[in-house]
Amino acid sequence: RAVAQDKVSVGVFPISSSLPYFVALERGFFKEQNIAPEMTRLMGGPPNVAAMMTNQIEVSAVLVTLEGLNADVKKPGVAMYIAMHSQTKVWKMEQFVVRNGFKAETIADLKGARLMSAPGPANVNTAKAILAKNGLKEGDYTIDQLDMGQHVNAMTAGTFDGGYTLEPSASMMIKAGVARSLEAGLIAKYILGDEAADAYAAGCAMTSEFIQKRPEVARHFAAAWSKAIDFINKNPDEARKYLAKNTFTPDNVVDMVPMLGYVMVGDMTPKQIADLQKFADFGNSIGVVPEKLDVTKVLQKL
Amino acid sequence: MAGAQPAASIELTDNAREAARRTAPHVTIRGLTKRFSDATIYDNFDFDIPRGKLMSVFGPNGCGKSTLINMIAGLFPVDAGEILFDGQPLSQIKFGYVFQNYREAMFPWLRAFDNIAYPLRVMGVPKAERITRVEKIVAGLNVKIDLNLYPYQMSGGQQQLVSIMRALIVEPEILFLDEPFSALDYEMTLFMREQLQRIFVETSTTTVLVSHDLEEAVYLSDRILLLSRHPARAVEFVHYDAPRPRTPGTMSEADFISTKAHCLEIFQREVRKG
Amino acid sequence: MAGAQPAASIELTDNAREAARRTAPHVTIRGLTKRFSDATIYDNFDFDIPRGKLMSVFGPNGCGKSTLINMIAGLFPVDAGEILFDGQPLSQIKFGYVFQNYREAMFPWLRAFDNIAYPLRVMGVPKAERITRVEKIVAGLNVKIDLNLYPYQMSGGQQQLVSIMRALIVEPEILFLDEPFSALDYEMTLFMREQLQRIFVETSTTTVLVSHDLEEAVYLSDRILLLSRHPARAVEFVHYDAPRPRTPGTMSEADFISTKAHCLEIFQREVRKG
Amino acid sequence: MKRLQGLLPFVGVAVLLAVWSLTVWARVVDPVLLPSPIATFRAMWIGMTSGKLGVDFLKTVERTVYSTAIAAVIAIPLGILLGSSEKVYRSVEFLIDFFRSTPASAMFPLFLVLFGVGDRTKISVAAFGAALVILFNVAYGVMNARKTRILAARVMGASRLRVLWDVMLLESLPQTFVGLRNGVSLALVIVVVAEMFIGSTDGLGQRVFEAQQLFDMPDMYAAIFAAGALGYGLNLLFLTIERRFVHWSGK
Amino acid sequence: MKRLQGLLPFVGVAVLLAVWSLTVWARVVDPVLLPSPIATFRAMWIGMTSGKLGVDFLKTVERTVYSTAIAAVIAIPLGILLGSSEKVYRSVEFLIDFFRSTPASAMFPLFLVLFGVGDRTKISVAAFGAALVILFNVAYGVMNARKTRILAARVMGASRLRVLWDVMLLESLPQTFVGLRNGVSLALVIVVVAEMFIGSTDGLGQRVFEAQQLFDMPDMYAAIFAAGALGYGLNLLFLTIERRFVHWSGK
Ligand SMILES: Nc1ncnc2c1ncn2[C@@H]1O[C@H](COP(=O)(O)OP(=O)(O)OP(=O)(O)O)[C@@H](O)[C@H]1O
Ligand SMILES: Nc1ncnc2c1ncn2[C@@H]1O[C@H](COP(=O)(O)OP(=O)(O)OP(=O)(O)O)[C@@H](O)[C@H]1O
Ligand SMILES: [Mg+2]
Ligand SMILES: [Mg+2]
Repeated sequence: RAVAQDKVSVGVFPISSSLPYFVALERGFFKEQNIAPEMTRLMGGPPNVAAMMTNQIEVSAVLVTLEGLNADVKKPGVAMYIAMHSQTKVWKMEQFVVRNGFKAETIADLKGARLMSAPGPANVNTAKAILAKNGLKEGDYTIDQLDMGQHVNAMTAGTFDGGYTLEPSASMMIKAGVARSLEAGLIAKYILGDEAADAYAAGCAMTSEFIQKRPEVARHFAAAWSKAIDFINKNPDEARKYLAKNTFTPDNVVDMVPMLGYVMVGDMTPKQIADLQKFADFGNSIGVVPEKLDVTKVLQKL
Repeated sequence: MAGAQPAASIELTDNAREAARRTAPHVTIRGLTKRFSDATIYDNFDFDIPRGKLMSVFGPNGCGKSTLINMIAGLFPVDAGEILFDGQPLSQIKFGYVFQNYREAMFPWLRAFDNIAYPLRVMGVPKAERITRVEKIVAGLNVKIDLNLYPYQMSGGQQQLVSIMRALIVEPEILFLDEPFSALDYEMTLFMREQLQRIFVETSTTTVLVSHDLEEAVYLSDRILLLSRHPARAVEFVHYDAPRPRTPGTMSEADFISTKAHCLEIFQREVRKG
Repeated sequence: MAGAQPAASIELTDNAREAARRTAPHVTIRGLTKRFSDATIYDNFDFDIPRGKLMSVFGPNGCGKSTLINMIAGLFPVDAGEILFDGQPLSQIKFGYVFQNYREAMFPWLRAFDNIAYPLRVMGVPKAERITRVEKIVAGLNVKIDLNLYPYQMSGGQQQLVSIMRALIVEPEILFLDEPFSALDYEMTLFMREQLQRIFVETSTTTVLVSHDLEEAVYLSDRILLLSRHPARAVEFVHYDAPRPRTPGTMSEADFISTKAHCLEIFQREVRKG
Repeated sequence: MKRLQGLLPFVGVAVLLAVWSLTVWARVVDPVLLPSPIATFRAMWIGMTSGKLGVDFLKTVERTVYSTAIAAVIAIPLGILLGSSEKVYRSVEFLIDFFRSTPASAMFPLFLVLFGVGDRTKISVAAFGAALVILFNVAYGVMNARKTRILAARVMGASRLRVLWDVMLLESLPQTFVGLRNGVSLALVIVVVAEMFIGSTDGLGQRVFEAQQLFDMPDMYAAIFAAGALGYGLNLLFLTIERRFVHWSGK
Repeated sequence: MKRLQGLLPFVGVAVLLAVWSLTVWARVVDPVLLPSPIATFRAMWIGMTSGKLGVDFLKTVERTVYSTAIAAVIAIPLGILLGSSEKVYRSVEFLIDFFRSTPASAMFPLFLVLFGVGDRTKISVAAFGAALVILFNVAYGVMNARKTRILAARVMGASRLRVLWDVMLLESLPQTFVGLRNGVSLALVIVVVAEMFIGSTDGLGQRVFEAQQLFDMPDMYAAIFAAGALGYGLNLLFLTIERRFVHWSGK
């Protein structure tokens, strides 16, 4: 019985965090739910948010939390998270690196260093906050934000001594032998104040218009997503393979790029929600999220 | 009866109007003033260009001859005064115009043939007719130029010839010729004078000719306007009414010689003044 | 003795050389060939331009007069043949040149004064001297133009006058004048002829004049080159040796009239041929 | 001689390759960051023959051609119209200079909203950028046109529109071609940038971005080289057309 | 009349504001994405008077002026030299068209390596981009110069260099100004883009980027508007200079 599949337009920023999308797609989880996703590549937060605001996409496969929350302040309900991606010491994402040959063992040793940072006020302020927690005042170092595409370049060329970078750039520079990681899981440790906390820096979001107008389809989509997350958590090594062709992850680091802690919103514990709230409050304190926001308002259990 | 009267009167008026039109000046210039930066070229200048006459303008370099016909043709704005055609302020008149800088007035993207045909194209004459008319005028003037050349591939004289043909092809209402023969060779100059006279005799087109060749000016003209240095005044408006067609023989007639001498005398007096 | 001989012989040779130089042609043209697309303008053309003479070139429109002097001045490339100055292939000769399209050869970004002074600037003459020299030539030619104007603010004749002054200011080795008086008024033309003659008498500069005015050509020239339609041949190289300075009276002398008539006859015969 | 002239363009290529090789050879730049021409051309060859580069190349060509065509069709008539009256041009000059000076990438969000996430946005941003440059050049060409020719046409009775079409259009042609060549290059640049920063599944920009993210320098330079060569090719096309049609420039 | 003419440029501003207001009023675009002109100008006013926008503006002006100056100093003489011989120009045309068609952002990595992350990179990339455009225009201007004037200078004994300087430079001036105006706009665009994507702590580009990241649309459009207005201002400067010096165009 051939039934027309439900089309869902999905904005995908093809970085490693969007892995669940590709797993769901390639392992047929969407098909099982009778969903035909229509993918649009959209690079980064602003195009994704703009596309959601104008209902050009219904789902954003990976939307940076602070950007999503910001959008929700500006236009409530534009980005409802159905799943979150946690980054911790294990599920490495953000980290401080130094170039080989630069004498530093801890973040505190970065005094006097020329640093780079992942771009955007959220990243820069996070980096500064982490440095501050390690006893470095502004002026003890210089920091320039730099487009992610330039991070490996810059470390290779020795333009910087080190900096605050993200995966897979970190793995790539380590693999290339130009830098080493000082510490990862920084947000959890220094921002949330708990090494064991989950730093939910990104997640998968839907527009509330989509949820309201096509609740069934949204539920099916979430089911497929959930199944993909399960698969990743159970078979990380097999899941990794889907990074290679679909995302900006070089073949030679596919095996070493860390996974993220993917979780459906419905499966989050109260502690985890509290961690998210704390992160949101941090965003507010550095001015990236203009208002204090109750995060449960933007979490959608499906 | 009461109804017939107006009709007759209108008819009469029409006739009268027509007669008046024939003798009234073609172009009336009143209170014309033109200044360039600090030089006053015309200052409250009045003049009538007679209808159906060939008129020459003769005057020293820089007195304002080109400026005058440019203003009449509406190409330069006037600072004050008015220029009327048949008493009307302006109208869609068909001008024929040979520019003094004929070279720059050609369209370099058109071959000579198409340059000549251009005014016809503007008038919406269909292509076939354009071709016949250009061929006719070229044959009539007995011109031996390769009309497939672009203007910049032609010699100065050839360009000027093309420019003259372009002006004549439309059968204009008024013809302005600003030193039209200055680059033509000896033979061609004589020939073109005859052609101009022939066309004038045939069509009685109001013609304004600027020339520095006094013999040529007198030979061709019914009237010669002698201008002073600027601010230009009409020093004299000489009549020369020798019957047409005039021939080279005309130039040895007493009337011609005396007219020419008279013009020259006035011209030299005026030029030496300033 | 053995040492003196060569010295004397060198001296002699020098003298002889100098004498030869004085009578030898200034410019030697051999086997000159020039084609434009399909038209052959010159085909294996030989000619000598005599030193220290004023030579006119007379020929129908489009025969190749401008092209010829452009090639001699090195502005157009030749297709074949050679042009030698004093037997040398090329040298840094000071030319004076009045272009037929004088209007386009002016520099519109320079005022008339600076246009005239430009060749001096090229020669590295200091500013003060440039000013005196321009003022001298302007006074000498009795020109009444506002030299603060830019070329595009001047009338055709005024531009041509400026162009002539620019050519004369350098005291050139060879002077090319391509229809230099075509836009001048009656009085100015006569005046400039006299000036040209005066300068020529004073300096004996080799001069090549292109003119369509046969009277002018004969009046001013020692030699008149009559060219045929292209491919141009030197139909005749007429000598006219009336003593200088010539005056308007010269034009009624029998020699002048017969020379002019002779040139005209040949010209007309040649023109009517093609 | 004629045959040698055909080789002239390759002098530029040779110079580029020589400087490039020298830089690599002298290790001015880390070879990981700037691969050798050979490595780049190998990547290009593989990409063009068997990889995705060929497809991406064609996609970018398509988008560039569309946007240039749209830009030309809009900007040339408009430029002539605006240029024909200096006053009118001065009154809209602010808009033209304003948007010419605004990075296309800053306009992306707006165009994204207006034209959606697909090809239409990329093509329209590029067309917008190129149109401004073409417009500017055409209007300038018309404003600097030789006055005598316009007067000559007017005195022959040509209407305003005819003068625009018959004289100003042709007078401004050399400048129009400058504009077209500037425009096509800009359109290409914007298309590539849009492919990089709005997001796309194909096109040279996406290739550059991906290679950059993957730190695959030979691939990246192969894609950049393809873009540059494409730009030259499109310029050459206009140059050829110009040479055919504008025979009178400087005469 | 004269006084009215001074107002002409504001017609463009008025049109822009009218269309903008209308778009917002008709809700063609979500007001979160496109704020009203009033909100934008409020943000601009606050930013200029008390916020960082004023500082950023001046930083961008500085970088743009430097890069345009460098570009002009290099490109104008080079353009005249190259343009004076069509053969030479054809032989380097590949390089010029190639790099003109390559996005400046694709050149960032290379310039970063050569010049580091500071201002030097931003200024040099922008100068590079602007120089190509100026060079291209100047060379074109020289190649399309009126031949008669060049011949006239040559026959008066002017050396090749003098002809270059006295005639070709002046002949190409109208086109050079087209190039300069294109160049200054491009330099500004590249500076802004560089400020967006290469590490920067100030400048309008950084402002746009930050506002974009924060979805602070009034701030973003305020910065974009400032950039556009700056571009117009720089263009106006060149226009004024041109009007003073190039009085003969079209004559
Ligand atoms: N744009 C301008 N600016 C300043 N003065 C000008 C301008 N155009 C013309 N003139 C002046 O106006 C006067 C008249 O020029 P016009 O061309 O009408 O003279 P003309 O009688 O045709 O002379 P010619 O016989 O030399 O052609 C000249 O003295 C000239 O200097
Ligand atoms: N670029 C060109 N392409 C083709 N033919 C040309 C070109 N330049 C000149 N000619 C031809 O060369 C011939 C000679 O031209 P030139 O200008 O030397 O004539 P001229 O003797 O000076 O005539 P005039 O007395 O009219 O000035 C003309 O027939 C012209 O058509
Ligand atoms: Mg005149
Ligand atoms: Mg000639």
